[in-house]
Amino acid sequence: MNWVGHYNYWVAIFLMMSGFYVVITRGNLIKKLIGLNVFSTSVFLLYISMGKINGGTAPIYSEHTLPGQLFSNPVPHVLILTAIVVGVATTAVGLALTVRINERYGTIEEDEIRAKDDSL
Amino acid sequence: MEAAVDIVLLSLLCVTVIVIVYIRKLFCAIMLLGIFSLISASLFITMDAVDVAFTEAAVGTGISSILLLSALSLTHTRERRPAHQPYVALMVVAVTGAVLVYGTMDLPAFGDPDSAIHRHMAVRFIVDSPQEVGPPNVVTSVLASYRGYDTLGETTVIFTAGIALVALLGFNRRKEFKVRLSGAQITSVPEVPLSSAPKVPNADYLVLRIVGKMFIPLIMLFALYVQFHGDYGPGGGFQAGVIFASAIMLYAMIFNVETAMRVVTPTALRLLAVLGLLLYGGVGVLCMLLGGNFLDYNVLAHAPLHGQHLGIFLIELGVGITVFAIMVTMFYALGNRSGRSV
Amino acid sequence: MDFDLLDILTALFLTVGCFLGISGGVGLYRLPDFFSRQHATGVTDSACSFLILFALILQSGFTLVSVKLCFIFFFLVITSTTATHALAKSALHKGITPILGREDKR
Amino acid sequence: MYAAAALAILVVMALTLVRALVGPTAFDRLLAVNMFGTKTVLLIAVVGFMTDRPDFLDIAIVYALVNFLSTLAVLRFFERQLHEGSAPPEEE
Repeated sequence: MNWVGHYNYWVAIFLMMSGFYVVITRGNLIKKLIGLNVFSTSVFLLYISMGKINGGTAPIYSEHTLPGQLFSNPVPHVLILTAIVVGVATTAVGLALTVRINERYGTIEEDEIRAKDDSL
Repeated sequence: MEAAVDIVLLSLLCVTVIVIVYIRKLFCAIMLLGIFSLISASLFITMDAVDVAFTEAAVGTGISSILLLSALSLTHTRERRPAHQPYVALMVVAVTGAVLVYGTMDLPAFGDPDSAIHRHMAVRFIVDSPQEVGPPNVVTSVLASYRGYDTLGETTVIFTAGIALVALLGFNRRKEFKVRLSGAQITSVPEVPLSSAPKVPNADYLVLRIVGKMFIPLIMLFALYVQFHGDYGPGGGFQAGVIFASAIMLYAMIFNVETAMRVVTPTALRLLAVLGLLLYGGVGVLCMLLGGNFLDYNVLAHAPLHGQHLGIFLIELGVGITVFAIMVTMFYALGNRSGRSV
Repeated sequence: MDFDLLDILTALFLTVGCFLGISGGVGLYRLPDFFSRQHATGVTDSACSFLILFALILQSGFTLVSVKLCFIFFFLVITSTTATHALAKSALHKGITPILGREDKR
Repeated sequence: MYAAAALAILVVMALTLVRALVGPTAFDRLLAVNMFGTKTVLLIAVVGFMTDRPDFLDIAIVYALVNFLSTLAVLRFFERQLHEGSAPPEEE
């Protein structure tokens, strides 16, 4: 089991866990959104590194590609392509919620919000 | 040789993430998130995912840092010291990480050709797509034709996110914003009427305005190239929409958001967002009217390949228009929230 | 393999370009204050990108690729210098003053 | 030959990353991000030639065009902080 073959997966898991850690421990809502961004990028990394074939090139036919050319797997690319734009859209909605929470409670620290909310 | 570049980039990625986790100044975390997306885009390139690297490049530098910064300028820029000790969380994260790493033990090594996922779908797409669908870029043919229905779903998700954002924040920022909650008036964000807001000294941004005037048409032209070059090389509707939106954002960065909102009005954006999605769904219904299935482009023209070509062209255009309109709507809603010019 | 002139020139340009890039990186790392760092990156950035892109243009000859490389170089030079200008202006505007001369000499 | 150039650019990227992580003032980080962007453009071009698929330079063009957008966004962000006088990002 050569570690070079699995280094990609271990880095993807490390990024996933650090995003997970940020979401758990940090109270600041914007910091949580940054953690979610890191988490989703690690998933993209995992998908793309599964699709790569040694010696294969990008799945685009062009005059540079010889007939018997080995191509990397195009299917994960399609999934991740749309996932990135959807990820940005959901981050923007999260930011909008954070702005509204800040205007409503005056803070975006989780425990301060909880304190203010119970007191009302 | 690519493996060496791969491993070095991955290590840079890990170092960046460690600092992102432990930094308490949110502004610097957003800067490091920009670097994070730069490294992941070059990683995608070394792993032959060219379209994905294109999207990550256009989105990472253009949109996500600007949206995060706009939200940050409306809230506090410094994170409070975490109250409780993170040992339990560290332990939970370590255990989950260990289980996952154990799970990857029997994953095939990185890049070996006969792993399970390369044998079934991928071979069919790579071999059949030039005959069945036609464009040299297999990713575009899979995205638009084989998986056309899913892409319609994803475009609707982006459209809904745009609606959610407008519902939450809206564009109207002039009137006094009062919150009535169970009678007690909680907070009222004092709206600074625009006239009295200190005029951002645009005059001394002369260099930026000159370069901006030169680059905005270039970026838009490049976005159109990306839109219509999607069949032959990396590119397509998503990337083109995002690049077009960053041209408008560049305009808003140099002049303020109000002038940008007068140039590309929110009503026009609403219309465009709906138009793009309508174009996409309309092509599907048109295929049904012509006797094929929903989103089956073969019937669109006399020959199946020409029909596919026309169908992919139209729906990529629809995706590009919707993504552009939604990205600019998000920028307006977040950037213009407190009435002060971004 | 036979070393024709083009390969030698490309190798030469690449090494000089990378050397300039590394000197820019070291300058960015070691120099004391913001403006001197900015000077280091500003100078080497455009020079290093010119040399490396020119080396690649030599390799690709008169094809669409070298046209794209010229575009990249043109955009890169203008945008990075504008960004450096805007950065310096904003830094001064914010009150970061450059260190003028050595402490004991001032 | 390209591999050596790619590794040299990676060394420069590592140095820039160190400045971005350590950088005392926010402007140092911003300078590092800007330089990192230009180095990514060069890395993409060299890796494109290394895997002899040089027709992927569109990505480098995108980066060259959009790279200074985030710098401008941050400068506007500072300006808004300055004008509002709200919590300016503390200089360490």
